[in-house]
Amino acid sequence: MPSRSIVLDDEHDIVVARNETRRIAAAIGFGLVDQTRLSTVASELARNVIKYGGRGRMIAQPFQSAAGRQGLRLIFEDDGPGIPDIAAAMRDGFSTGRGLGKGLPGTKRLVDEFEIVSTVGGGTCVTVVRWL
Amino acid sequence: MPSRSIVLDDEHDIVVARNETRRIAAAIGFGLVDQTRLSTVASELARNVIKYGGRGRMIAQPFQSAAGRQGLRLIFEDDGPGIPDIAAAMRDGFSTGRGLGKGLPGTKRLVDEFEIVSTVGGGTCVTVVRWL
Amino acid sequence: MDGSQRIPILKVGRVLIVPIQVDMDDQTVMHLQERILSELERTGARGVLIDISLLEMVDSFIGRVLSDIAAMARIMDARTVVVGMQPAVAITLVELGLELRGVDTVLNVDEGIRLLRGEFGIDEDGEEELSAFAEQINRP
Amino acid sequence: MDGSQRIPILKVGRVLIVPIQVDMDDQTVMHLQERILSELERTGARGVLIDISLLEMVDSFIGRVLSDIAAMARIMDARTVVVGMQPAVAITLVELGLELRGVDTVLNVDEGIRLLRGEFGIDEDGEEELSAFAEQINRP
Ligand SMILES: Nc1ncnc2c1ncn2[C@@H]1O[C@H](COP(=O)(O)OP(=O)(O)O)[C@@H](O)[C@H]1O
Ligand SMILES: Nc1ncnc2c1ncn2[C@@H]1O[C@H](COP(=O)(O)OP(=O)(O)O)[C@@H](O)[C@H]1O
Repeated sequence: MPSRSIVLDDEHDIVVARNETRRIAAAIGFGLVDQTRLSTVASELARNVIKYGGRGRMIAQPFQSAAGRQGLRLIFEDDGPGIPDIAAAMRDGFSTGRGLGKGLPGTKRLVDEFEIVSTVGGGTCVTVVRWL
Repeated sequence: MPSRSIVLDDEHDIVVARNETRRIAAAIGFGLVDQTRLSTVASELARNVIKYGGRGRMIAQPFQSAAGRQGLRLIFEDDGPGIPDIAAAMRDGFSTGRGLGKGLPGTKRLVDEFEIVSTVGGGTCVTVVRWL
Repeated sequence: MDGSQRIPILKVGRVLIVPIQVDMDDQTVMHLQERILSELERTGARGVLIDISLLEMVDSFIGRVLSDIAAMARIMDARTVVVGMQPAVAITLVELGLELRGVDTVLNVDEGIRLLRGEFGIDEDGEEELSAFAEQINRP
Repeated sequence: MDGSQRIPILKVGRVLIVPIQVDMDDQTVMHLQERILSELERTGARGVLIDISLLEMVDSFIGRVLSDIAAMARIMDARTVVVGMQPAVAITLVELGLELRGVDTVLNVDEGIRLLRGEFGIDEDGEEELSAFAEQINRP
């Protein structure tokens, strides 16, 4: 299945991102709970792109491991201000907005792999993987 | 509200213990999710009494803290063989039966306070508290 | 644009019933919160029943708004019940680390109404209206 | 004593429907598992729909049996859907540390049937029978 890139420009794109993620997850064969986990992750991280990064995009990438295992990779990138202290941002309850501070630590619990790369002034990229 | 003691003799008493716990929790004013948490705790720990301790009892004790805060204390005691290695027993997935090993660590996550006292040959007592 | 989708708020007896039937963007969620609170004020309703059975996902944003609605409703002496939360949604919410503090959740509108009735002594009139409404909901 | 309560297992089309209407003790749970598996074998059903809407609690014992039923059913080429899990039950299960691996959970019998239909190409006859059954369930 091909990758799909979704522009994250304004709040409505959060809805598009989570719906597309659910559709792709279902097409790959993820069960209902995993579909819900993945679309929730998309909603949280797409919101962060718009709220903190200004704008950016999501890439949804179905893929297979060398061993033939099916997975879904979601990549969220922006050219925003970046995160000065990633360890702090990953802490439950930490928010510089008026958020609950559950977005980053919470989505990490919902996926099998979680990577965040961010440079101050250079933007942020969060990559997550869930295996089928 | 008075304490209530329930004899744990056979499998059916597990059902009695969890239903009584729910009833008492509701009477104290716990919400639906807390009622469910507490009756699940009762079911898990009453089953341990019967499965590992042989027989024993549960005491459900509504009480108030010095500061006037309402809580429910549940005590599960047996005179069974006791637990040789409590740290091991508290680990997720550890079971000497054919259980999932979620009973002790799982119920600990469902309550605010959790205490376990056990001596080999002298029985086991687990006390939990959830605050309103 | 004020492009927020319109979610109906029905007053039945002394309960506000909010059937969420669309996938809400953040703005719609915020507007809904404001509207529920002003309806509570205007009508003096004692209960809020939010039906989320058609929501495929509740993220931390929507979850927080549900908690906020419940907290503010309580200040106005009203109880909030969320009905129809998909099990997959409940599972995901807990894994995400949310608690929905102060919100009771039950399976369907019937149970929600029964819960609200148990909590308040809803007046006879309201009770009849509510029963009729529950019937109607069950036979679409 | 074999004092286990009797839970009905209905065969509707190619689906076994198991409405759990009592608070089950452990023995009843074990018997139910055995009976579902032997019914699957006997009838060649392709789906199992377990309605737990009346269960006020699912502990690790019942949770494991549900997972086991799903795993064994899958070996017999049948899918399992658990319907009607109370949100409070789902929340507690996750906090307890259970995952219900291999079990899909949806809100009600209708959705469960829709899911099973989407998964298999259930035969026309079965589909009609199932629709009729769903109607009946909704209008008790
Ligand atoms: N894409 C991003 N760009 C810049 N900062 C971010 C980004 N994503 C997250 N952050 C920072 O990390 C913090 C924690 O994020 P999160 O856990 O999602 O909680 P919340 O969104 O509720 O604040 C945010 O408050 C923000 O400071
Ligand atoms: N009341 C008890 N008496 C003796 N041993 C116990 C008791 N409760 C628990 N244990 C021991 O602790 C282990 C872990 O218990 P638990 O976490 O409830 O998992 P499980 O019941 O699935 O084995 C049990 O397998 C048993 O060895």
